[in-house]
Amino acid sequence: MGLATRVAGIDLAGPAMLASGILGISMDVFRRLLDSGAGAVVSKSLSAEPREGYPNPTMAEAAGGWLNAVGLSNPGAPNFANMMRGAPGVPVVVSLVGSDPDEFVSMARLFEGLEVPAFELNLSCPHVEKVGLEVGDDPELVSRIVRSLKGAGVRVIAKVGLGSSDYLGTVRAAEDAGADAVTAINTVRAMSIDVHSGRPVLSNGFGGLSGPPIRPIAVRCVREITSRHEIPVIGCGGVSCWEDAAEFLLAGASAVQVGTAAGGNPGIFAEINSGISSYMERRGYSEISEVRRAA
Amino acid sequence: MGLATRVAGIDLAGPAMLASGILGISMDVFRRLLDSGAGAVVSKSLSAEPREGYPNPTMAEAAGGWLNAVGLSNPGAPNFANMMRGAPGVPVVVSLVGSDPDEFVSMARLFEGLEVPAFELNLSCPHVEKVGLEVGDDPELVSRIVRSLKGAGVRVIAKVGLGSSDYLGTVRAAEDAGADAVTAINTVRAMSIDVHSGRPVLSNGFGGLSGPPIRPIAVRCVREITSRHEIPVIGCGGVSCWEDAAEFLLAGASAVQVGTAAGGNPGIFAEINSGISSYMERRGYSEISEVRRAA
Amino acid sequence: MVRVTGVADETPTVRTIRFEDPGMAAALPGQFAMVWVPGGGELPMSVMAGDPGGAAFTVRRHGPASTALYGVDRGDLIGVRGPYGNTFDVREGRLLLAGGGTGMVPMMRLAMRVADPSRVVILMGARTAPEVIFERAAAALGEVVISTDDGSRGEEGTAVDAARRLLGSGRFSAAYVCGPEPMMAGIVAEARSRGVFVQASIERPMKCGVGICGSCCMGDRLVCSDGTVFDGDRLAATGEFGAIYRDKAGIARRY
Amino acid sequence: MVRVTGVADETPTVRTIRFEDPGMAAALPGQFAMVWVPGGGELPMSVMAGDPGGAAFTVRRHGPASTALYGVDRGDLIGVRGPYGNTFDVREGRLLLAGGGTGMVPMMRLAMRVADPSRVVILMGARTAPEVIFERAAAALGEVVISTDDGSRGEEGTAVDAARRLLGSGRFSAAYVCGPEPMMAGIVAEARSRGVFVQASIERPMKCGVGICGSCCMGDRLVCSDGTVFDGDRLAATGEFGAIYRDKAGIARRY
Repeated sequence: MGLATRVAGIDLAGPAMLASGILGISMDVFRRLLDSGAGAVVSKSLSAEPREGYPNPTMAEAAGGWLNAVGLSNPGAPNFANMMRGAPGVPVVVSLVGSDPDEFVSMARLFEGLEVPAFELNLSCPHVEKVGLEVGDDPELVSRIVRSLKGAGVRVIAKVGLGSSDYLGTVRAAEDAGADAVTAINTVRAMSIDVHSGRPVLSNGFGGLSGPPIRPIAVRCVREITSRHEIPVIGCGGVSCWEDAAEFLLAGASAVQVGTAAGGNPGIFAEINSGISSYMERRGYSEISEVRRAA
Repeated sequence: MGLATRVAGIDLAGPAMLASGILGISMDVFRRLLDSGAGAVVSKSLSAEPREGYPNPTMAEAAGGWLNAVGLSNPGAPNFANMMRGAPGVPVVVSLVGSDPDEFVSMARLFEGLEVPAFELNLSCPHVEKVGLEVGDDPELVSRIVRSLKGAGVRVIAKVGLGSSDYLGTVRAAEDAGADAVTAINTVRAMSIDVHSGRPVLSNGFGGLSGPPIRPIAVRCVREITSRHEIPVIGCGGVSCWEDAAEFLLAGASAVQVGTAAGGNPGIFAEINSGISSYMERRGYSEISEVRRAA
Repeated sequence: MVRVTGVADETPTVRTIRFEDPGMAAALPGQFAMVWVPGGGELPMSVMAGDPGGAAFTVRRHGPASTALYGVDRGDLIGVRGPYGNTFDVREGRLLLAGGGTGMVPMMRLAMRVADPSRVVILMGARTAPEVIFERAAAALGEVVISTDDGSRGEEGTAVDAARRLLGSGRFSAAYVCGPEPMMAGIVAEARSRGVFVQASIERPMKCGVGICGSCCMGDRLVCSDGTVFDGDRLAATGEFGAIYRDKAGIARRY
Repeated sequence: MVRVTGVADETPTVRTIRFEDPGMAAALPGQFAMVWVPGGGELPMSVMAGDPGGAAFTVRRHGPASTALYGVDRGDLIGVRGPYGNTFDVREGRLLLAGGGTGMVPMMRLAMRVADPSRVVILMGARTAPEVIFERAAAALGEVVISTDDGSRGEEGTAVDAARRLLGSGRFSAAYVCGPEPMMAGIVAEARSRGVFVQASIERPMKCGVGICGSCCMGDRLVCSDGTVFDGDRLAATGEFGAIYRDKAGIARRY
C-alpha cells in the first residue's frame, strides 16, 4: 500500500503537496515540510522582478477561513533560483506569475539545472492586476504561455481559479496547449468590510478567500474538470484534514495541495498521510489512484 | 431615524428582506415574517409549470453553511398567483425562473391586480439546467427578458450569481435593458462528497453553497457592482446578523436579503432591524442610505 | 456518518435500526434526525434513545427512502444530522400517550421521560394485530391499551375511537399523540372539546429539517423548527392541521 | 475591534495603549497580537496584561503602522487578533531578564509570572536615559539593572555588555531576552558560552501571525507559530539568528 504517486510526471512521496504562497520563501522551511511528509512543495509565485507586495493588513480571518491580499510579494525569480542553488537536495515546484510567454520562458530558464519537477503557472491570483486572473481569463494567452514553456522543455501545471470567464475554457486551453496538469482552484476573490470603521479589512480592499469556506467550490471544480477533461488535476482549496484530501481524490483529483491549513501546523502532511493510509487499508486499496476511481 | 427605505421603487419597512427559496410556499409564513420585521419577502422561484424538484437529500451542511440542490421545487406560477389571491394584504416580491422572454411575461401577467411590488428574475440558480445560470450567462438573453418585462410595465430585479461568464456583463445587460435593481448574489455552485460512501451528499451531485462561507464573495460582488454601476443593489449571501447586513450596506447595497440564517429563526429580521437602528443612532444617521454612503 | 449496530424486525414492514451516537442518544422525545442512506435518499426520523450512548430509528418501508433505510444491514454507515426540533411539555397528573404506527417512537420516549408508569396510559393504535409494535416495552412504562381497526387485537376501532373512550373517563390531565395526521387531528379535537391539554408531534415531508426550505409548513408554522411538538390550540389555529398538506411542488392539497 | 481605554506616554516616542479584552488579558508572556489601526496598517505587538480583563500594547513610533498605533486616542477602536505564539520555559533559581526598548514588554510579563522578586534581575537596556521605560514597575518585580549606550543612566554600555558582566557572576540558572535582534544574539551567545539556559522572544516582520505567510521565517522556523520564544540552541541552529533577515520581498539580507 503506497502513498507515493505520480502526477504529471512528478513523483510525489504522498498525495498532499504544499500549496503556493504558503510558507514559501525559506529553503529550510521547504526541507522541513518535505521531511514532515509533504509530497512536494510549491514556491510562492515568482515574478521577473522582486515584489514587496501590499502593506499590512494583508491577511484577515473571514468566514471560517482567511482572506488575503499579500500582493504577490516575492524575492523575484532570479533571487529564488539563487536560493535554490544554495540549498541543493530540496526539490521545489516553482510557481510563476507573469503576463506574457517570453516573461514566463525567461523565468523558467533561470532554473535550468536545478531540482524543479515542474512549473506551476499562477493564472488565477485574484488580487493583483495585469497578472493572475487577468491572464487566466484569456484562454488564448494561456495557450501561448503554455506552448512556449512546453517548447522550452519543462513540465507545466496550470493553476486556475474562478475569474470573469469560464475557468473551464482556461483548462481546455492549457490542456490543448500541452500542459501536464491543472491545479484547481486558487483563492476566490472576496472582500470583508469592518462595520465599525467602515473600511475593508485588507489594505488592498479586495483579496482572495481561502480555507474551509471554499472547499465545496473547489471540489465542484475538480469534479467538473475531471468529468470533462483527461488532464490530471491537483485539488486545492480548504484541505484541512485527511477526509478533505480524500474528498478531493474522490472528486477526481490525482493529488491535493494544502494551503491555509498548513499554517502553524507543518504536521498536517503527516496527519493526512496517516489518515489516507488507514482509509486505503480499510478499503483494500494499494494505490492512491484507486481512491479516485472509487467514486 | 428610519429603517424604512425604498429600493427600485419598492417600499421596504426595513433593510432586510427574505431571500428567495427560503420558507417560500405559505402565505401565512410570509405574513408572519413581515410581521416579524422583514422589509419584504421574496417567493420561491416560480416556473410556468409546477416542479417537484430533486429527491432528498437536497440540503446538507457544508463549510459552516449549507449546500442545496432543491431543484426549484415550486407550485408553479398559476398556483402561486391563486395562493396570493386567497391571502390579500401580503405583498410578495415574486421570483421567476424561465428560459425565454415570453415565458417570463406570461408568468408575470398571472399576477396582475395582486400585490407584487416587483419581480425578481432568478438568473443564477446553479443546479438546474437550461434555466438559472444558463440564462444569466447569456447577457443578450437577459437583456431581452428584462426588456420584455419592462414592456409589460412591471418592476424588475435581476438576481445574478457567479456562473461561467462575467456576472458583471449580466448586470450591465440588465441595467441597460431597464432593470430596476440587481440582487447579488445567488448561491455558489459547489459540491461535497462523503468520503465513507464515496457519494456526493446531494442527490443531484452539484448544488449551491449558501450561508456564512459565501459572504465575503457576495460583499465583493456588491462592491464591484456598485463601484461600476448606478443600478441599486440588494446584497445577498450569508447575512446572519446586523453586522453582516451593515457590511453589505457599507459595500454599497441599498438593502439586503437574508436566506439561510432565516432558517429556524424568523426573529432574525427584528434582530437586524434593532442592530442597524442602534448602529445608525451611534453614528447619527437618519436614513439607511447614509450607511451606504459612509464607506 | 454512524455505523448501524443492529437491525430488528418489529413487524413484516417495520424495522428498528440501532446505532451509536452520543448526540442522538441525548435526543429529547419528539426530536428527529435527518437520516441519509447513501444512494437511497434522506428522510426525517423520530429518534428513539435507550441504551447509554445508543439510539435507534423505527422505520416502516413505504417510499424509496424509507425502504432504503429499512434495508440497511448491521455494519452499514448512514448519515444522521440533528437532533432537531422541540419536545413535549410534560404535565402533572395522569397522561394519555397515543401512538399510531411508527408514531409510537416519540410516545415511548415520552413515557421513558415521565418514568412513572402509575400515571401513564399508552394507547397503541394499529390497523391490524401484526402491526402492533413495542407492546412489551410499553407495558413496563404504563398501562397499555391496544386498538386495531379490524379488532384482531385489543379494542376494535380506530385509535381516535379508543382515545374518545379513554378521555371520556375524565381522568386525564393531558394527552400526547403522534401518528398519521388524521388520527392526530381526531384525538386533538377530542381532547380540546373536553378541555384536556393536548400536544401532537407532527410528521410532514422535510428537506432541510432546520426551517430553511419551508416544505413542512403548516399555516404559519414550520414543523421542523417550530415543532415537531405543538399545542392543540396552535394546531387548530393553523387552519391546515389534519386538513391540508403540501405535495412535493408545494401545492396545498386536502387530505 | 476593541476600544482604547487609555493612552500613556512612556518616552517621547513610546506610548502604552490600554484596552479591555478578556482574550488578550489572558495572553502569556511572549505572546503577541496582530493589531490593526483602520486606515493605518497592521503590526504584531507583544501583549502586556495587567489589570483584570485589561491588556495593553507598548509601541514605539517608527514606521507607518507603529506611528498609526502610537497616534490612537482613548475611545478609538482598534482591531486585535490573537494572542498568538508560545511562551517562556520558566526555570528554577536566579533568572536574568534582559529587555531592550519595547522588548521590555514580554520581560515585564515574565517577571509578573515568576512573581518572586528575590530571584529576578531585570536588565533594562536603552540608548539613553529618556528611553528607559517601566523602571518603577520593574523595581517591584525584581532587582533592576539599567544600562545606557551613552551612560546617561545606569551603567554605560550596551545591554550585551551589562549581560556579560551579570552572567559572568555565575549566579544565573537561566536568561531571557527580548529586544533588537543583534542585542538578543549577543546575550544568547554570552549565555550559551557559559552554559546558561537562555531563551529569546523574537520580533520579525509578520503578515499573518499564524504561520501561513512565511514572512517571519528564520531558517526552518517560523517566529509566529514556532515562537516567538526559542531556546538559544535552536536559534543558533537556524544559522540566521542575529545575522540574516528578510526584506518585504522575502530576500535574505545581512543585518
